[in-house]
Amino acid sequence: MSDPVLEIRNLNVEYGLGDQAVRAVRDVNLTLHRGEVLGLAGESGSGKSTLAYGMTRLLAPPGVITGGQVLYHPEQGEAYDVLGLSDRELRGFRWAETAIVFQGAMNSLNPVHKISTQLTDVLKAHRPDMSESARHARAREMLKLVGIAADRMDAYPHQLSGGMRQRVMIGMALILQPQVVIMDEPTTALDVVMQRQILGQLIELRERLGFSVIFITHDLSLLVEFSNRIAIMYGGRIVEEAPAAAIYRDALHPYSKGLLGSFPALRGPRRELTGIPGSPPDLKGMPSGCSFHPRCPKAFEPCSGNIPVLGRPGTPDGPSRSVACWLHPTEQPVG
Amino acid sequence: MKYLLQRIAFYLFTAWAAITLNFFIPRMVPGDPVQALITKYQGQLSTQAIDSLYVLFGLDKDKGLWQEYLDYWGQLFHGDLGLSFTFFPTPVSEIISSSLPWTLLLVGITTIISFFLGTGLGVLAGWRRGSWADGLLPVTTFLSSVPYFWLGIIAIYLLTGPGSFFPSSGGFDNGLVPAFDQYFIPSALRHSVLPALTILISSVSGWILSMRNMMVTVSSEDYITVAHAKGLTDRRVAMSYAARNALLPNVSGFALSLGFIVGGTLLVEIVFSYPGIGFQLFQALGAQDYPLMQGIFLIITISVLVANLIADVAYLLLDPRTRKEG
Amino acid sequence: ACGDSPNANKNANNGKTADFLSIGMPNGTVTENNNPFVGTSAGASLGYRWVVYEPLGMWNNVKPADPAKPWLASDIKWAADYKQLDVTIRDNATWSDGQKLTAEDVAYTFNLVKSNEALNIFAIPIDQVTLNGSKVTVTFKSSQFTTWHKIISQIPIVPKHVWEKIKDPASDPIKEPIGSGPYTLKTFSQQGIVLERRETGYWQEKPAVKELRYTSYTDNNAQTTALATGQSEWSFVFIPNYQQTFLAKDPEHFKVWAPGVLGIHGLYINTTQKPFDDPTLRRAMNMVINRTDIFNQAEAGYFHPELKNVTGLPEGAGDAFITDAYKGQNFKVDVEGAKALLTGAGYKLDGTTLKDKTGKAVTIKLSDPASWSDYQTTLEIIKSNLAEIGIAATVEKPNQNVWDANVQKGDFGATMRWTNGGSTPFDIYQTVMDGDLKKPIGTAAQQGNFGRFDSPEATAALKAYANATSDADRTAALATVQKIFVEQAPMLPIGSDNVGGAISTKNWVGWPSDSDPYAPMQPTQSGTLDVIMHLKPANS
Amino acid sequence: MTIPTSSIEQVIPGEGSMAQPETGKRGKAKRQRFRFVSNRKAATGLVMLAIYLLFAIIGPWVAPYAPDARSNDLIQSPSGAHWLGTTHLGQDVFSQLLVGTRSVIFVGFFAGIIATMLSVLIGVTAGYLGGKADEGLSALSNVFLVIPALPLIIIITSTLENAEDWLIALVIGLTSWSWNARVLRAQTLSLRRRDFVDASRATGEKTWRVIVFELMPNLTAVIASGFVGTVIFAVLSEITLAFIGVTSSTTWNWGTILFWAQGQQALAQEAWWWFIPAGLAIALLGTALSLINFGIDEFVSPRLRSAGKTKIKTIDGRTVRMRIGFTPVLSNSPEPHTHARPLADPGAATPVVKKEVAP
Amino acid sequence: MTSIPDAKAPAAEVVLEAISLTKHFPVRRKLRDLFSHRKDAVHAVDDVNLTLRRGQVVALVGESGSGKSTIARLLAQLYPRTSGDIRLHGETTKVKGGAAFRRYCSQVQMIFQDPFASLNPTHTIRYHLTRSLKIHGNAGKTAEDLDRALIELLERVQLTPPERYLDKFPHELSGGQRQRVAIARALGARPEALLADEPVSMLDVSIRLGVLNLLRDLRDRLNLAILYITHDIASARYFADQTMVMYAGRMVEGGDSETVTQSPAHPYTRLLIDSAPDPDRLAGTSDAEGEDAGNGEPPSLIHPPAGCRFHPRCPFAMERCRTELPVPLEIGDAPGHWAACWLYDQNEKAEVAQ
Ligand SMILES: Nc1ncnc2c1ncn2[C@@H]1O[C@H](COP(=O)(O)OP(=O)(O)OP(=O)(O)O)[C@@H](O)[C@H]1O
Ligand SMILES: Nc1ncnc2c1ncn2[C@@H]1O[C@H](COP(=O)(O)OP(=O)(O)OP(=O)(O)O)[C@@H](O)[C@H]1O
Ligand SMILES: [Mg+2]
Ligand SMILES: [Mg+2]
Repeated sequence: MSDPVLEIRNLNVEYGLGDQAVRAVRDVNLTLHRGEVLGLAGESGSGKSTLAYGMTRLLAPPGVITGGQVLYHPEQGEAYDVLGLSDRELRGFRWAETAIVFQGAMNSLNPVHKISTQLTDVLKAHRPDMSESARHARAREMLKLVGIAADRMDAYPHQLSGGMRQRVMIGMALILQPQVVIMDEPTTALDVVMQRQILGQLIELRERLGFSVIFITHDLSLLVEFSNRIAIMYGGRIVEEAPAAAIYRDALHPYSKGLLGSFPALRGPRRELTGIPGSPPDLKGMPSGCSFHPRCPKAFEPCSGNIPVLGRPGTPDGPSRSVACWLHPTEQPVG
Repeated sequence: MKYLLQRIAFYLFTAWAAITLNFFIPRMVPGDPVQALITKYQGQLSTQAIDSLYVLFGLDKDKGLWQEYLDYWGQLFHGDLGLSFTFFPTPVSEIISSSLPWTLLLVGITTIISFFLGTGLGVLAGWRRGSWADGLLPVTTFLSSVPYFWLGIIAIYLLTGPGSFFPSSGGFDNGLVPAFDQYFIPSALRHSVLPALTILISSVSGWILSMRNMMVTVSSEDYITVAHAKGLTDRRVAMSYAARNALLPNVSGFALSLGFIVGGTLLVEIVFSYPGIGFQLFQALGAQDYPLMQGIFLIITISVLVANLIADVAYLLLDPRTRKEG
Repeated sequence: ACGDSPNANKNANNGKTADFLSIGMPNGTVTENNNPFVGTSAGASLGYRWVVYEPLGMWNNVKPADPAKPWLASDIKWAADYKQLDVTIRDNATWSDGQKLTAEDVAYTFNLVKSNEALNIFAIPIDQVTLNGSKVTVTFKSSQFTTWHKIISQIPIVPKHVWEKIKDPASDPIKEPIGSGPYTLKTFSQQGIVLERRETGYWQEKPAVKELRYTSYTDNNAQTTALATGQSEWSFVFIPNYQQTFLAKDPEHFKVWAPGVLGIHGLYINTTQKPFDDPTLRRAMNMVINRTDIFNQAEAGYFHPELKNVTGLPEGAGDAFITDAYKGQNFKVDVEGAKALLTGAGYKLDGTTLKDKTGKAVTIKLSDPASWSDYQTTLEIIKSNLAEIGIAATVEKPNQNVWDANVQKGDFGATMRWTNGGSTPFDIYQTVMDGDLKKPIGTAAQQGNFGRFDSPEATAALKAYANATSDADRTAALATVQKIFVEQAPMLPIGSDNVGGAISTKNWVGWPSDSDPYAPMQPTQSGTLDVIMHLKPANS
Repeated sequence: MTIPTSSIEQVIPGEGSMAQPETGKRGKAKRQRFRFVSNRKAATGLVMLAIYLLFAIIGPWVAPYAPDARSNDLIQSPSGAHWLGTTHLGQDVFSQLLVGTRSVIFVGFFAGIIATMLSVLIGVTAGYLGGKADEGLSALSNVFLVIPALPLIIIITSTLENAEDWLIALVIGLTSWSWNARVLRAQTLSLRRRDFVDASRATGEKTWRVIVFELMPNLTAVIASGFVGTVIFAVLSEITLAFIGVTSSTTWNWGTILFWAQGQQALAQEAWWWFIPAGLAIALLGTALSLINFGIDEFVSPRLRSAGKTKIKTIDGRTVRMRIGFTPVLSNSPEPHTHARPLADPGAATPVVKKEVAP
Repeated sequence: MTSIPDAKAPAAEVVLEAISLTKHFPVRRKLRDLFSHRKDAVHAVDDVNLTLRRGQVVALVGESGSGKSTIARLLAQLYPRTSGDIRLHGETTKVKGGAAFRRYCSQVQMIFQDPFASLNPTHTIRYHLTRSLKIHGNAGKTAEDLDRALIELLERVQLTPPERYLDKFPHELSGGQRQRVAIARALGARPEALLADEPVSMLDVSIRLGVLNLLRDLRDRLNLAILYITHDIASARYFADQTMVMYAGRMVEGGDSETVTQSPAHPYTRLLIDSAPDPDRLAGTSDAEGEDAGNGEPPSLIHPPAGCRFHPRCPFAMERCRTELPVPLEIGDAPGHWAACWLYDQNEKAEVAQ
């Protein structure tokens, strides 16, 4: 496996402080490797977005990062902790090294500015020595890259369709050629045809430009198709992490299995859908032990007592994956 | 374009309705202008003058209300607002044209300053939450609740007097004549400082508060987070992203307040003896001066409507979403 | 570059001792209208019409019985029945455009008033105007004994050659007034009007004040503030607690003079309402009213001079008219007397409640517009005075228009209101008692007798007084009128009008005063010109 | 004319995608509706208003003197006998202030109720019915918006024989509903598009029931804020009317006090006690009402609410300022917060911020 | 009266029928249209035929904006229709309000897409359900009757124990629970047809299935006719007996679900199926990348393309497609499978073959 570009170590994020605090992300360890697409799945409220924004300190109040490190490995030079950067350094780091495509594109674009302005002001901020015309040329180039005619440069966001806006955002994310692109449910608002187009395009661009992607969605079947590795979150923790195919073929964590069993398949034999009983956990009053155990069909006695640690399972493909489940006692904790 | 036409039709209707109301409502008031005039002079004008005044005002002939209404519209279409009673026989249009500029300049400029100042401070308070700017809020809340005539009277008491820079009343020094010269302009400016400050103090907080709230609301929009994620400078995010969007809802409020310039400043003008149109209206009300009242109401109505139209257009310009192609 | 600016001479003025006089009135804004006949004009509202236009003679309101001082007329002669006036016009007066003022102009003016109902603001029944050289003879359809001062001192004489060309003299704003007075209009703005002295051609020695600066303040407060700060040097305005708010600001220079005139304020009682149709009750009420309190608390101790004599005539101006029978008979608060009077007439004081003859509690509604604070204060005081004889009064504060309509229609209990004023007590008593002015309840009585006082005797006496041809007849008639007024108390007189003013002697001296009441000191009276003629620079 | 400053967002209380399924006890939701009381601003405002209300009720009884009772202490400065001094007639200013509270509060609330009822009737109906009815009703409210309220009130009150409080309140109420109607119409328009309205129609509800039982409860906050706004406007209008002497009913209010004080030039007589307290009373009442309105605003718009607290205290006593775009980092130690292996420590399930800082 | 009777009529009876149902939303006229006498409209639904039978689920799939919700609302009589016919038990119905509308409601009920929005946040679950029972006279006479009916409703949608939910407010429930309440409310009217407009698309993956299973269960037990609207064609395969595909306001294909999803006939259906996420694609079990016909935006519904509305995006578009509106054509691979595409016209086939 190639070298890491982003390493998240024991990241903890809370909303609010004190008794009212909601721990939305708990001791998350995750490594993104150069050039890969890392999928992040989990049901709504499991902390996917919080993790993504937390590592770039973009959480809105009352979000607070209460601990952890986010190590960034630049192409050259030493790795550094993103959470330790000063405001100024962080501004420089943002978008140049990690860009984010947000959940809803309509809301990500400033409604009162032309998209050209919004594309070029990134360049203005990060490449102050670039000339006005060069900036525009670059913006035009990016739009072409994502398949939008250059004559839409002067359009306002509301004049573009949802798909086009999403593409503009992707183009904007790539404009500084960052190492990491984080995509938070980039296609949930679009219909399947559009979704496939955009994702296809993104994968193609990644192959050409070589950035790494963290791809967040709750649609596991989409992830399986498009990502290299998948991490599954539940109740603020990563419960399983493995290559996409491995997860699809045999997920180790009962929650991952449940997720997979919730999607009807379009092709192949009509298989029985299992779903996941019960309802998502309340982050304020987490069950003790494994937070999934109240819903887990395979829960047994240790589950309610102790929190399982994310570690390499004892399966044959163990070294390439990890899981946090008492069914698969850990040989070697990660992180 | 169609949007504009629709608005205009709507405005015309509103104008008609408002003018009609303005015609009928004052006439519900008991008594008549001649009596009002006699009463105003409380004995200085003897009752024998009554008959001559009826003749003078042309009230000796009894026309039906309906006929008067029709005549009124007839006059309006000729641009004739009639003759004032209080200032008989000065044409209403003359009274309005001599007092309107004062109001427009004093209150208009103050409203604009207040809007920009308040909006600016509101942007700061909304953006720099938790800093010194928060201290503005309790103070402004209190100030915005102070009746401004009360504030004005206190200001006159405390700040004016012999030798004070601030005059206590009027729009310019006695003995001067409105003209654009080096005597008049400074004098007019000096006279406008206190009334302007009074209006400013009690109106600026409204803008601060609403702008702050809008800033806070807009600040949590996704595109603000995106702007931060893009690594833009704080200034740029605050101004070009947050403030620019937060301003939009305030624009219509601003237009509305522009419309109320004429009608809403009655008391400042009374307290500071400012020669504006609000005070004229007040006098007209007391004297049952229908023609003057109607004329001023007409001006107010038109200015509110025009201000709204301007707001519509401004909105059209400021918010690209309302601009429809084709 | 600024040489042509109308304000260019301002600095020069500020430099040396002021040679201008600042006059203010609290009458709200004015518009450019200098028509001397129109009461709504700026000239009338501020009073400057009397420095541009002049009357035939100067009548001194403070001494109403004195004959008029000849002004444009060098000689004024009334027939004994006051139906004919003969005036001789002085020959050295000129109009400000240089033309000579002649008797023709005077005749023209009288004809103008006669033929224009709108200009005839005193409704004077002019019959004939005949011109004979420098003499003008005017005859009237009725006796002008009670209105002679209006004819002499309140009709501005206008130039024929100018006014002939005016299409509608009643509604012309006379933007460029041409008069015979010592001042001409220099500049007009809605806030300040400047008049400058005519340097040549005035028929007497020109006044010392070079420039008159009139300012119209929006209300009493603004005017008072202007007086207190010295911005205004002369005004006629009600100043609450004038010692402290005005005089104390510059005790050396600030002065107030408020001589009473023949025009009074009092409590009109609706004599059609029971039990107030009973003169005894009214008289009893009259006996408990504390006029001193009212004078001090409501009128700041000066504004409406306290009426002392039971005839309701003010000290000074009224002295000459008080019938012998009432000379020296002054009001005094006499609660016990009132009670006795009432008990004697069949009323019963039941604890703190007065019961009328039918046993009903006596209550009365006092009303006046809310915005007249002195009247309101007066009513409050009257209310507590009446309480002493068990009459429960409530004070209502309808707004001005409603009050107006109600008073005229006779829809009130009692109300503070003024009377007309004039050169004789006639106007006062006529406003209160004239049966000819009486209208049925519900019909607007515009001219007077709002209380619907019904006394044919009084009506006849008033008529006799106005039309009498000898002083003896007049005295007799007036005695009857006063007797009725005192005995029936149709209205309870409280205070008189004043024609004084507030002044500053910082720059100008020579103002009328108690010791030298040569003229009224109210800037809007026609006598204002006489005052200005008397002014001299303070430091000379 | 006051321009309402409240910017009500289209957020329905207790709702939104973030709403967590709660397993709490019953009654919690009810309490939530009154949660805005726990807002500091709203609480302050409510307490202040409560004091005013109290005086409105008991004022005339506790006043030491009758407000128009004359005495011989003319223009006395504050003393033990007259806490706020006396007027030119020797009346007790403090008593006038106390007695005047009732009229002010009555007019404010009565006018507020009338205007609110009208605005609800017109705004909600227009918004819900749409089409021609909407156009007609919108035009009506716009006409009222265009006519300047204060002069109109002055005119109408001057037609009144005796401007009693309820009449003044009626006039103010009848002329000041239009802005709220506009706000409500816009709110209703956006509510109408929400599914639960269609859903209740599809269930077979009658139109009036949809309006009254489905829409209105969701507009409570907006209506309340409009009500408070109108109360402020009505109070200021009443006082202004009394101050300029257009109306001054037989009852006392603070405007009457100011009217007398100004008519007698209280300040020029240096009788500040006559002029200042009434103005302050108005300003403080206005402040109280504005604070309540902020409370409602923040209650309605969660964004403003969360924006309320901008500083948070960590357990070790540090204060961190919340900023958009730069999430505070309390510690960047790579140590895990919860240790998985070690025993079932009940505390581990709900961890708190640890005290130790990065090594 | 308190129990909901199972199965009122034999299966396969037609409950609700739409016959060439059309809905055009008028567009506000622009200035220049004042002169041309044309009235623009959004052709949201054009000429749609649909049959709901007792005990059957019909799925309606299609991309966003293709008019699915509009059909549901037309069938629920929430919108007046432009033309066409809606038949309830074979009888034409056109109701706007009043008692007739309520009668119609009691037989046809609708479930909305968004369980967060379709319950009034200010009312308790009890209120919602009580209203629905009361309006349609199913509340019984006494308070006990009502309570019993409420409990039964909640049990029917598997919200147990019912007492725990009755006095909750919607925001206290999870999405799945809310959707169940919405379904219970619809059931409170004891309808024969249920129009479910994307009942699960707003729900979390893990709870979707529960709701779908519930609907299926209701169909079986109450013999309901269900219209299941979705854009997730895979769930249509799983859940529906019949599947209809819509494109830009028109039906383009229909047939039994398995056939439509496994051997799609219309090029649009094929595109849709190719675009659906398919984990197996990674594993190489699926056939290679489908042609990328996706480039192109959905057509404007104000000026829809002439002929076949899909032709601008269709890789097989022929001259005829541009001008001539395709009629439903039998495919022949399975009974009842049809597509509105000229490719399946016998004549065309012959031509293609040549
Ligand atoms: N401002 C906030 N205040 C309190 N809790 C919050 C806040 N924002 C998010 N949370 C909680 O944090 C948890 C994680 O939220 P997050 O948005 O990261 O979930 P997600 O996995 O992205 O879900 P989705 O798939 O719905 O986007 C949720 O339980 C949520 O309720
Ligand atoms: N009230 C309306 N007025 C005007 N146009 C409408 C209205 N309702 C829907 N439309 C239009 O009709 C078309 C069909 O809308 P509809 O909501 O039925 O689509 P849908 O298939 O349900 O889409 P989705 O999957 O996004 O819910 C869309 O173009 C929409 O813009
Ligand atoms: Mg998320
Ligand atoms: Mg839909």
